[in-house]
Amino acid sequence: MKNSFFGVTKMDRTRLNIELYKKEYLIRKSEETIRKYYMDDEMKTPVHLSVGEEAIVSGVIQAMGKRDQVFGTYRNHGIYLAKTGETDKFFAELYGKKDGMGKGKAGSMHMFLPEENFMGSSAIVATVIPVAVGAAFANKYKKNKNLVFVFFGDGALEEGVFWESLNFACLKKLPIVFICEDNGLAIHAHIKDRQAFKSITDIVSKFGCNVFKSESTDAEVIYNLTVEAVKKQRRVNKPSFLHLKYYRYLEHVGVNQDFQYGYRSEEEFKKWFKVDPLKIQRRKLLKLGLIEKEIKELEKAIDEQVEKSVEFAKKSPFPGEEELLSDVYA
Amino acid sequence: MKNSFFGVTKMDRTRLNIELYKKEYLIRKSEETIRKYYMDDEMKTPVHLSVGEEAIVSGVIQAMGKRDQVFGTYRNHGIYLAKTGETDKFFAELYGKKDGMGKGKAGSMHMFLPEENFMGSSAIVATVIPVAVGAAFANKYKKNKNLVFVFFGDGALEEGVFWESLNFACLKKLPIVFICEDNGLAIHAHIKDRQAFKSITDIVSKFGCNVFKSESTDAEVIYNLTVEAVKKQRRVNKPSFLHLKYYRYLEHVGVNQDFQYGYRSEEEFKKWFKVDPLKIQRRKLLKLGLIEKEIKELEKAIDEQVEKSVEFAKKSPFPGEEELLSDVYA
Amino acid sequence: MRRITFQEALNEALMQEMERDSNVFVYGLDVTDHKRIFGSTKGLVERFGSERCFITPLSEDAMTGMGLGAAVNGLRPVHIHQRVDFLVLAMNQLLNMVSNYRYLSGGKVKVPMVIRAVVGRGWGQSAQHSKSLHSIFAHIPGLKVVLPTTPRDAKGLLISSIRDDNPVIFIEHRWLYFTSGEVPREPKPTPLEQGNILNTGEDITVVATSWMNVEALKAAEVLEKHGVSVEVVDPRTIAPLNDDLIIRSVKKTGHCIVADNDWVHCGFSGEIAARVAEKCFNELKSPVKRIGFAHAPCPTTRPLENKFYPNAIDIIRAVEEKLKLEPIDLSNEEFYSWENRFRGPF
Amino acid sequence: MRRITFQEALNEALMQEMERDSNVFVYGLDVTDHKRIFGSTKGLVERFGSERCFITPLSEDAMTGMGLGAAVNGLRPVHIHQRVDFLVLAMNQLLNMVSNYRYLSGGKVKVPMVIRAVVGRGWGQSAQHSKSLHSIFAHIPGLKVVLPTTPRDAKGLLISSIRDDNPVIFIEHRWLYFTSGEVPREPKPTPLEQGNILNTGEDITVVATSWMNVEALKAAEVLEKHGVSVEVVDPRTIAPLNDDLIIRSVKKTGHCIVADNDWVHCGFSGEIAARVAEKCFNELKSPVKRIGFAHAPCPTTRPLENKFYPNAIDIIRAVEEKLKLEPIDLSNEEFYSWENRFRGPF
Ligand SMILES: Cc1ncc(C[n+]2csc(CCOP(=O)(O)OP(=O)(O)O)c2C)c(N)n1
Ligand SMILES: Cc1ncc(C[n+]2csc(CCOP(=O)(O)OP(=O)(O)O)c2C)c(N)n1
Ligand SMILES: [Mg+2]
Ligand SMILES: [Mg+2]
Repeated sequence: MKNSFFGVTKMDRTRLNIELYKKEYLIRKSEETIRKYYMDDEMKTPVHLSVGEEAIVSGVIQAMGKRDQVFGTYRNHGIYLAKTGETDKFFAELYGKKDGMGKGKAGSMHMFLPEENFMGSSAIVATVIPVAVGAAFANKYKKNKNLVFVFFGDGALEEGVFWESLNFACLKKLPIVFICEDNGLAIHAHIKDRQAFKSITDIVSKFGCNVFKSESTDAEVIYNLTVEAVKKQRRVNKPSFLHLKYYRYLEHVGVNQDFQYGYRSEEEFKKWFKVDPLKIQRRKLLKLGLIEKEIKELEKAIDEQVEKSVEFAKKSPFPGEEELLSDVYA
Repeated sequence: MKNSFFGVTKMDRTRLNIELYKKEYLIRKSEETIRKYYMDDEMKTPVHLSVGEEAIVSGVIQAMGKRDQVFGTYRNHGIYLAKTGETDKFFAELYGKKDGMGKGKAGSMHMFLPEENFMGSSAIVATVIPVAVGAAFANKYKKNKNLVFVFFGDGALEEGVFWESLNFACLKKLPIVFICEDNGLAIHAHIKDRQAFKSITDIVSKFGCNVFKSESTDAEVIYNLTVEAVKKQRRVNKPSFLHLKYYRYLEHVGVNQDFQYGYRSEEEFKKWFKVDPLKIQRRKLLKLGLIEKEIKELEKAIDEQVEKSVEFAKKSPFPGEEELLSDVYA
Repeated sequence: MRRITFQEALNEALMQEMERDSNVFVYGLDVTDHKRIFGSTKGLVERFGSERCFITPLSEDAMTGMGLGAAVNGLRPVHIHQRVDFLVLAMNQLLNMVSNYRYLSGGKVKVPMVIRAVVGRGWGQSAQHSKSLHSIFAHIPGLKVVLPTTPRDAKGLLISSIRDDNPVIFIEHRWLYFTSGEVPREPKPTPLEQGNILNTGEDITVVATSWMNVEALKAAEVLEKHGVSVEVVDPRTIAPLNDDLIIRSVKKTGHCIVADNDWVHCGFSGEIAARVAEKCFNELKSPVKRIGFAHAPCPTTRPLENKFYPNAIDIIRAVEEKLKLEPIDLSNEEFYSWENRFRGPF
Repeated sequence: MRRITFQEALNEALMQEMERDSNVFVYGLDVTDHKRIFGSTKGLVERFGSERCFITPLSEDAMTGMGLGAAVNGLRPVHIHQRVDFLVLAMNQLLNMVSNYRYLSGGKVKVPMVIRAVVGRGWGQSAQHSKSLHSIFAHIPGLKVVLPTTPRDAKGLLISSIRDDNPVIFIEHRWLYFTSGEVPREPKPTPLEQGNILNTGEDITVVATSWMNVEALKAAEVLEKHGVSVEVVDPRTIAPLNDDLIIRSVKKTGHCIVADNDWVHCGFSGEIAARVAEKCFNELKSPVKRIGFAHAPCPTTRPLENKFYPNAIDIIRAVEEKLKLEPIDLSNEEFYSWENRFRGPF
């Protein structure tokens, strides 16, 4: 018996939404865990948390093929967790340990895991965009059909290299999906004080990009949008640009709320929190027929994974001194 | 008796067109003079000639106020001549002499004359654009009403800094006029191999710029367009963007034609040469009632000015050795 | 005299210079937010309004060119960057435009602009927020490069830099922000292009830049107790470099260590070593020793970060080696570190 | 052995490497036009097609990042710039990304990319087309910096650079393009990180980079006639720098001149001077002398340009000074210059 939704069976849809919720929950849980332990001052690395953007990251990454590649910014925890599902290397890296995916050299801001096709993240705004374009170029060169997904913030739109990269990707019709995660802020600066244009998608479409936008915090909506984008991209052979809005719950860098500084209001947060990605997704699972206990169970599994990883990370040794000078050259 | 044309008397219009023709003729004559003497190998500086773009430069600059400022690229001879009207310092600079406006240090690619409000030119593509934006910022800061005009080629649109500058100028509503002189080429590379977008004005308008475009080689058309742009700019308090097409008659750098290399056809040149700016303008003067002799006279005056300047330049001494290390710091 | 912090000194310099000259304006990312560039831009927007103190889009390249254009048109921009690493986005403007604009005009225009950029160790900054590019800027004729160490110099050199008619790259170590010292209340410029002897000594010269002066002074303090007298020379302006004090000092002591807050290879420490080796050829009793960052990108994790950055102990050990002393027992010495005070922003 | 020009040698290296490995591709402004980067990319697009040899938009920054992404994904990009000055637009990618990408991945990715950039005097190039930024790149850990002098090295070092798994900045002096020499037909790599003695001598060592080796050889030839034997050492790879040959040579001769094709202050010449002064402390009979560009932006006009660039005569005079010789009468010597062969492009 089919209950069609975008031509998907209800079973499929339930499974999909479970997957999405697991991703979202893994992100939220991991970030909350960081918040919990951060003040111990053992994770000596500046963190830019993904709390609030779980729907975007989970939805987009769920739509990626296994061999598609992803690039991100310093706000990369969500990407890392959604793409790899693993937390041992993740926490070990935050603790600066040898078992981190960068042996402790990368820290929070430079996480990536090539073996899982997370190909890089950078803490200099917009710098990863042309690198992603180059990866897409290589995929096209090798005719391997893999797509590249690159995440960046609204601030990146102001850096010249964004425009250069967009132009080249469109000119060469590269297999790349640009994802602008727009939280309206660059650190504490509001978008209206930084950008003269109103609609980035209007502009980008004139470069020959397929454009899509959403303000949804429902991961399934983002997933479907991404699936649609990828389909269209494969059909018309043009890059895609996804403009997705969300609200950053916490301070730019660090683990705290920061409404007291007055550059934004708690009211706004409350409005967005009503449609918190995890709330929406959890409710949806119940609607789709899961019972509370089932959800609790999968949450518990993730809780346990994360707690175990923190233990693992804490126990992992620091990298040896020889690591300072290794990996500078191949 | 009034013969109105944009509300201008016929007298005014004749005077205007004489001025425009004088500018165009001064440019053409100067460039032809460079071509004539260049092989003597005394002007040891790479030249990017303005032959073909006379209508644009003359028309735009004719519309500038005396205290408005201008910036350009290495393809700056036209701007220099139209803005300053002088040729002594011009040729002296080309000959690398002390009496050049840069004492021979600037050469062809870096001519400027602050005392005549030509504020700079640069041989690195697009780099002068933000500088012009800064000059406009200063004018606004000082509330002096002066406008800044910045010329650049179609190639500049591909450099990130163009987009950054555009965004900032529009955001701050700066008193600046962007002029893209589009010859469809960057050295030997065709625009379609470099740019993914079809219409730059469509895009620029979305930044909140007033946009104007023309393919005319009639300096009067360009003049009127510029006047209109400036009026609108003063009224709505937004930057302007002029997209103006023309044909580069000669090789990118140097004094020769280069149709033999096959990257473009002589046919195209012939098409454009039918509407050569000087031909059009000269014909127009005759139509406006000037007689051949009058035109010849003003041409002769310019011919003499240029020949005298070449003599002056040749006689001018080279800068002294102490000049090498002077002006590095103020 | 009144004591204030380095951060307050910078703030006071900006305040007084903006007061004095309405052509001075301050801009850059974050200059008006609640953190105010570690407090150094505090009160400016309130006092002088948003036309003279404002944030910008994330466009370092264009914003640098913007400063150049404004300077050429008679203003005196002060552009601020939270990290010197962001200045590499503006390298084209700095190397191709700002540095030679005056020269190409045949001396007709002036380019009075200041670019303040923060450097220095934080707290797991990693490779993209840890560079010290002063030698790169110093390599380019036309740029001036200033690195203040003391609060007094933070104020005095910033004032001089703003009043100077040339482009000045003004590099501030974040750990120095917390240091305090005597600073005159009135706007008293410290002349550019003069070094400063931070500690007088007879046995060995340490030439240090920025934070490394603090490490050198600590080393001098420890060594003093063991009868070794260290002269610490802070060049302050490294381009154009006036090396008089350095040369005079090494001629006196016969030994020289350069402790630069940067990588060694092709850096400023090499310049000093080359000059000292040349100009003190007959006086030098041992080769010049260079101390700097490890030759690697800066790693995040603390144990490696600790190895990456040189400190007072490295200087002490180098002095011992030069003077052929027995290693001092340092177990009772307290070597401070302010890294924990930094957790961002970067 | 067959003699070909430097330019042909570069072209042959590209041709053979593209033939050998289909992951090698060549891109940049002007690489397919009729001038073909002074001939060095001749025949590539015809032989390998426009997917493996293509021009790009005027977007140096993005195009550098593009190369990094392609390299990380297994390709071997060769990116070409008509002038090294255009690379300052890509400084952010080079300093913040390319140089540390491997490090931050904990050694998991490789970054095999080559960036060829032309430097050197032309013909009234002026300030924006005359820089030599090798010391700046060399300062940054993670980048390799190679400056070939001979046609043999142009080929051999380019082959090695393409096969190397690290980012290599490959700097070519335009005047060298016309020089010719023996070059093996087969693709024989010249190992990176090894210097080369271009002339064996006993009395004094000249360490020179790029074109300055040609000037040094000319100086050696002239001095030879007057009984002075000059050893000319070409470091070839300046980062990472293997200074063995240099140190060995100076230990032998006791005198050292560095003739760098760049400004002096905080440049590569300082690095060599510092190392030589340190490692040959006991052998050095005179201070290391540094020769480089005048400390100014490069002016356009010929008389000043002639003063800006150092040449064989400067080296000869420096040698005379070091060895306390009477000035040689040079009026009968012919000092060549190829500047007239260059009128563009830049
Ligand atoms: C080139 C550059 N300039 C400035 C900074 C400092 N900085 C770090 S994050 C940030 C804001 C970026 O905003 P956005 O791109 O919207 O990303 P978000 O943090 O909102 O996810 C800034 C300005 C930087 N890292 N890189
Ligand atoms: C940043 C930079 N990249 C490359 C070059 C080399 N170059 C000089 S002129 C030119 C073409 C510019 O084309 P366009 O902007 O259309 O100006 P036009 O010459 O057509 O007037 C190029 C690529 C340069 N000068 N600067
Ligand atoms: Mg944002
Ligand atoms: Mg063009």
